[in-house]
Amino acid sequence: MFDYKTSLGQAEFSNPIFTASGCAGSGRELSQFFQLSELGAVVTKSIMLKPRSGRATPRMAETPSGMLNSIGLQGPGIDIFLEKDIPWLREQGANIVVSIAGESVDDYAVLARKLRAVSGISALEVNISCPNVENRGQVFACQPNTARAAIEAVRRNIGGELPIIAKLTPDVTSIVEIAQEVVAAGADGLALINTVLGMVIDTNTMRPKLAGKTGGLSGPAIRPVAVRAIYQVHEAMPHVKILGMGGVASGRDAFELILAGASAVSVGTATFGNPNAVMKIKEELANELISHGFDSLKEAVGYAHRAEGNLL
Amino acid sequence: MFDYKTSLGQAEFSNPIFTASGCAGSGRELSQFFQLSELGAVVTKSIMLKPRSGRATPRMAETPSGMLNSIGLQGPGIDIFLEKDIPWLREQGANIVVSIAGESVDDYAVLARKLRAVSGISALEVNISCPNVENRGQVFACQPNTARAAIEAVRRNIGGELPIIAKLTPDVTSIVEIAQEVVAAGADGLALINTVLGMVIDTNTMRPKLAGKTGGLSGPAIRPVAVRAIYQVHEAMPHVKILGMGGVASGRDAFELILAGASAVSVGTATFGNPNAVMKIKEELANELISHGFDSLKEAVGYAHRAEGNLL
Amino acid sequence: MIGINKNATQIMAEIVSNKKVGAYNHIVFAVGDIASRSKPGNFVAIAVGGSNSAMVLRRAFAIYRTFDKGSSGGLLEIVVAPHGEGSTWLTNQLPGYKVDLIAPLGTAFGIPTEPVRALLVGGGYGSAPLFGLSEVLKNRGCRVDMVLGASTAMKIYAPLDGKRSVNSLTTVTEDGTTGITGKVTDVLAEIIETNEIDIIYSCGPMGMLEAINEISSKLDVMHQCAIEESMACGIGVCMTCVLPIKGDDGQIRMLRSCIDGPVVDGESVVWDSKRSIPKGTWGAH
Amino acid sequence: MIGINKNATQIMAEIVSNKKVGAYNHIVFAVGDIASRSKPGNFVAIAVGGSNSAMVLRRAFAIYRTFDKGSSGGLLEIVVAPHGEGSTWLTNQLPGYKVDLIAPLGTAFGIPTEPVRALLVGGGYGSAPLFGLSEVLKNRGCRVDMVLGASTAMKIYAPLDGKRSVNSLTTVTEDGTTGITGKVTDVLAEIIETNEIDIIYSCGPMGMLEAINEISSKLDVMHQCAIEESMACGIGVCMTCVLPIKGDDGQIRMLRSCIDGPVVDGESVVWDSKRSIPKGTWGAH
Ligand SMILES: Cc1cc2nc3c(=O)[nH]c(=O)nc-3n(C[C@H](O)[C@H](O)[C@H](O)COP(=O)(O)OP(=O)(O)OC[C@H]3O[C@@H](n4cnc5c(N)ncnc54)[C@H](O)[C@@H]3O)c2cc1C
Ligand SMILES: Cc1cc2nc3c(=O)[nH]c(=O)nc-3n(C[C@H](O)[C@H](O)[C@H](O)COP(=O)(O)OP(=O)(O)OC[C@H]3O[C@@H](n4cnc5c(N)ncnc54)[C@H](O)[C@@H]3O)c2cc1C
Ligand SMILES: Cc1cc2nc3c(=O)[nH]c(=O)nc-3n(C[C@H](O)[C@H](O)[C@H](O)COP(=O)(O)O)c2cc1C
Ligand SMILES: Cc1cc2nc3c(=O)[nH]c(=O)nc-3n(C[C@H](O)[C@H](O)[C@H](O)COP(=O)(O)O)c2cc1C
Ligand code: FES
Ligand code: FES
Repeated sequence: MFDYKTSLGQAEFSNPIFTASGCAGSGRELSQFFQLSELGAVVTKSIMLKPRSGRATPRMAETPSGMLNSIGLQGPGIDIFLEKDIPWLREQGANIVVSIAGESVDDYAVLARKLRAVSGISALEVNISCPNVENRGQVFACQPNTARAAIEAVRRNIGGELPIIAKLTPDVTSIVEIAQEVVAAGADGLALINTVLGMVIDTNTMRPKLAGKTGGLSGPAIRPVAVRAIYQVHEAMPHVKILGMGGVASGRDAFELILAGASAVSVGTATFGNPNAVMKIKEELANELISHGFDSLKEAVGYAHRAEGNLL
Repeated sequence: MFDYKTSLGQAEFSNPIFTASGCAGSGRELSQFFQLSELGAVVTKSIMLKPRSGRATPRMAETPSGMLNSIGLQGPGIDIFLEKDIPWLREQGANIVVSIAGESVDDYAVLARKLRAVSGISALEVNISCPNVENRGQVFACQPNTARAAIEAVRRNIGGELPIIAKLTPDVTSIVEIAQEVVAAGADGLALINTVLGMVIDTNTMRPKLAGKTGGLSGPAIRPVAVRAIYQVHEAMPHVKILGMGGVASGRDAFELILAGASAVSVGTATFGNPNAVMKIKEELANELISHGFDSLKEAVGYAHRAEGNLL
Repeated sequence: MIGINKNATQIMAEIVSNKKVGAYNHIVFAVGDIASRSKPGNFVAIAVGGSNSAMVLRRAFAIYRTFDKGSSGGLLEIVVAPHGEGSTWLTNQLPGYKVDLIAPLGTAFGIPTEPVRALLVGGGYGSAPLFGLSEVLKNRGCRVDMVLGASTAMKIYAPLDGKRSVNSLTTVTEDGTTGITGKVTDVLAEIIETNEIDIIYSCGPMGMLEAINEISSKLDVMHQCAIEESMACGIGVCMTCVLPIKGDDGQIRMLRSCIDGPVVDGESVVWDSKRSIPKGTWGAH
Repeated sequence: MIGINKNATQIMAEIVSNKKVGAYNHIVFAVGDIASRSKPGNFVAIAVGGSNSAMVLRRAFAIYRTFDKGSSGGLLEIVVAPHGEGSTWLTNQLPGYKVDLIAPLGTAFGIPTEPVRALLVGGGYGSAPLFGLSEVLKNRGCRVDMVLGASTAMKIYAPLDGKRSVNSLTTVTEDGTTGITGKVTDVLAEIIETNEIDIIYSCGPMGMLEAINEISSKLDVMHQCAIEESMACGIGVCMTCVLPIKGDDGQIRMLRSCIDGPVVDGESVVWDSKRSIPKGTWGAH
């Protein structure tokens, strides 16, 4: 029997296909199309302390094989989220990874404290890399010291159980350096990658298309960047679990990220093009793995790193 | 009459459409398809001191709306280049921008000395950002101090006339910081952007597709990254001329880069898909500019930055 | 919010017919029982460009009409303006080709329980969903007047059977190539007063909807409009399609036009908030 | 190097016919006077996927045959194996559709000035360019033997008129579904000796070409082969398609297979250099 299970830190998942944060609404929208419990996990939209309106529109632009978004972390804030969304997801039998985002180190600390007692959560994804919040200078994951501070704040406040997955931006000179820093600060795993900072100018209005000017590039266009980041980080720290993402739209694509070193794969933009994308990818990936002779997902993780000549 | 002229430093060009370094062979290959003198300029493949075999194959992988390459700066070295390529390009009446690349600060100095007395060159593009050379740590444009050192070496050795255009990589935490550094070091203009570091894993062999593992991502996939980089740098230093590039495949795309702040636009990957791409883009861009009511190219440069409400 | 899009399904829908009508293409799809679940105002989201396409997002189109011929034979019709690459691609597909389609999506026009006097106002292809609405309203005993506007005659979509389904039809073009010369809003006030209109249903460009709302507001007529915001997913998961809507509690919230719309109460929309978040919006800072 | 691809032009070429033949598609294009300028061994580079395609690079295909019917009526034929998305797309295009095509590209097979005894060896669709070559050789008075190999019968491309153009045809399949069971290289030595072969022309996968070269080398027979390297541009501007070739001066250089190939002298190739630069290559470090 093929073993599709995977793990991130102490958390176990029945399969490695997750939704990507911010790309699955509250879960309810997708539950019209499939059972959420079929997923490895639902990763929630990054939740902040307070309610947030997000950015003005236009918030999106399609780009060649991708899209730009500047949602600006619209959401109800942690209290309403814990009251309304988590219980509902739990009822669905979904495996839940909660994504959190803060505007200050203290925000991260408070969010962690609010979550430590919540049952039914498998892991915490700490988004320290969203390029959409007002001040680009404030992106935690861009500097080793701020990245470290945010993760340390979560580590100190979360208690012992819940695995912490730090989500990093590829928009840095060395993603390995940032990865090492957050692992040293207590991250159990890494989520790679968040969107790439980009801009589209509307040639009709002759101004940036997005109200927020810049936005995050996602979709197949950035997959080579995701594969590179995952490969580099897995090479530097083979024992740190990676939740991979970036442009995955098929089982082949998910397989590529897994070979690079991802233990699980989140699907974002592909869901916009196809609400059933995650289910399709889950099935296709299993077929890819089996047809390549793997008995389990785990054997394939990082397989592209094996020594020359070494074949299955 | 519509005025299509542009300039970079003291160098003047009849129109703003250039080939991109490394994407036009020696020029001879394209001259079968159109007259090189029709171009704003031919930007030569980055030339190094010594002959270079480049990287092993496979050197390329197609990606969604883009491609990955790891040519590794294959070329004949500066001496043969000056003897064979430059005179031929001059004969064609081409406007020539010579791109140089070094493995050490001293290389840049020597290359600049070899070029200072050469006639018929309009400008120097200093490639300090090629991600394909063996040691990723050695990419000059990734750190302010090494970027500065390379440009200073060229500045000191080139003499007064030839404009220096520093070509930067987007794979940095802050491209504005690097841009400011190289301008302080004596660059007259900036070439934005070089390729984005990426990787493709061949899911059949289950190894990186390129022999060199990582490669540079180019093509329409990266255009939003190019537009963002150009916009950010033009905003920070509106008086520094920018040669824009990255995923331009149509007049609309070139117009987008110009609105962001580019004074001229290089076309790379699009030429692989269509040898006549540069000529098509040259014509389409003129039509875009005219139909938007511009009397000259120069009026449109950076137009997306104008104050709210300000229309042509 | 449980049961979002609970009628929506994703199918491969065969193109049954695709014909040019003026500046638009009228396209008919075989959709099985989706036809019976669709209501006027709902929309479809279609994947464009084929399997190697650089276009990764769906395109939204208002449902023009449906024919419910039982689960095997339901038809769904849309009217497409070739705008950019995606919609142009769709207008070029031939009968027999199958597209990936999700429907029905979004809110529908609210139908009054009593017979009322309704005015339907459409701009360009925005007339499409109004014909199906007109039929429903007529079946409920309503009087239906219609005003259609566009820049030019080619962009007025008003098929013969559509025209027959309304009590009066006024057309307005900016260039005067058909009907009255001007904008739809030039004629509204008079029709509203003459025909003692109770409710306006509108669909068209945002600028037009806003102008209509000004009039309906002033004349104290109800106004339901189908808005058109840039959409990436059409099913409520991306949050790109939001617009500021004032709730019954007076609170402005950024709501998704694909779930809480496209049909919304004109009075509830905070118009002219393009490129900014209105002051006082929930969560603004 | 002046005059690179001096015969090449870029045209929109209409598909005249597209038929499935075994595992392949035989596609005929109307190419005007390109037909008269093409030689056996040359290839075409075709843009795939249509206007909104995520595929930005051309695909290379060997020219199977050309018919020169004057400048208006020239035809060019290729044989396509649906491999990945681009070639599969091409096999799905219908007659009447126009593709963006550049031809003729690359080097051609060298034709001996004297009548010789030639052995043509093709693997899979690699047989395609050999039939045109065979005709030219026969016209020059050469004796032409042919060996075609593939994994299975469906992958042997050998149309009837092609078969007629050679003096002998031997087929070899790995699964024995047609002809001899085995690999082409199993039968070469015997044919070379029996028929006193002077020169081998080959086209097929790199592994096969290398194996043929080992035999031709040992038996001291000339060997020209058409190689197949991953190409991004096909016209010499990208430097992705290089392979190590030893020059007359003994120097190994990384040469472009699209310009200095696809037809090269088998002896000059530094075989088995995949994923590395051979020692002593010009500019290696
Ligand atoms: C609820 C709704 C109903 C619609 N009904 C119709 C209809 O009946 N007939 C019709 O012709 N058009 C309709 N539209 C508009 C139609 O969706 C756009 O014209 C189409 O998406 C443009 O795609 P494109 O590739 O041609 O253009 P592009 O401008 O290249 O599209 C780029 C991206 O922007 C999005 N986009 C661009 N314009 C719009 C827009 N106006 N609305 C939403 N997304 C947009 C596209 O989805 C795509 O992701 C409707 C839109 C909405 C939201
Ligand atoms: C000189 C030459 C002659 C050829 N003749 C024929 C022929 O007659 N019939 C035929 O069926 N095929 C031929 N090929 C191979 C054909 O080019 C590839 O099968 C095709 O490019 C694969 O494209 P794809 O999109 O289907 O596959 P993908 O694997 O998705 O292609 C991805 C990318 O890799 C490149 N690529 C992949 N495989 C090859 C390859 N083998 N050679 C060159 N580039 C490749 C493609 O150009 C594309 O850029 C020839 C190749 C060369 C170089
Ligand atoms: C519309 C949109 C909203 C997103 N919101 C979030 C978010 O709230 N938190 C987060 O960590 N990442 C967010 N992301 C990033 C995705 O989770 C993911 O990292 C990225 O899109 C790359 O994956 P993809 O190419 O599969 O979309 C968002 C992406 C998109 C497109
Ligand atoms: C095959 C290839 C070779 C390249 N070689 C060089 C080079 O020698 N020097 C350089 O500065 N940039 C080189 N580049 C980068 C291009 O000049 C350009 O910056 C980049 O490809 C983005 O533009 P594009 O998307 O139009 O290709 C190369 C790019 C490609 C695809
Ligand atoms: S279009 Fe995605 S939430 Fe409305
Ligand atoms: S394929 Fe581009 S140089 Fe040969």
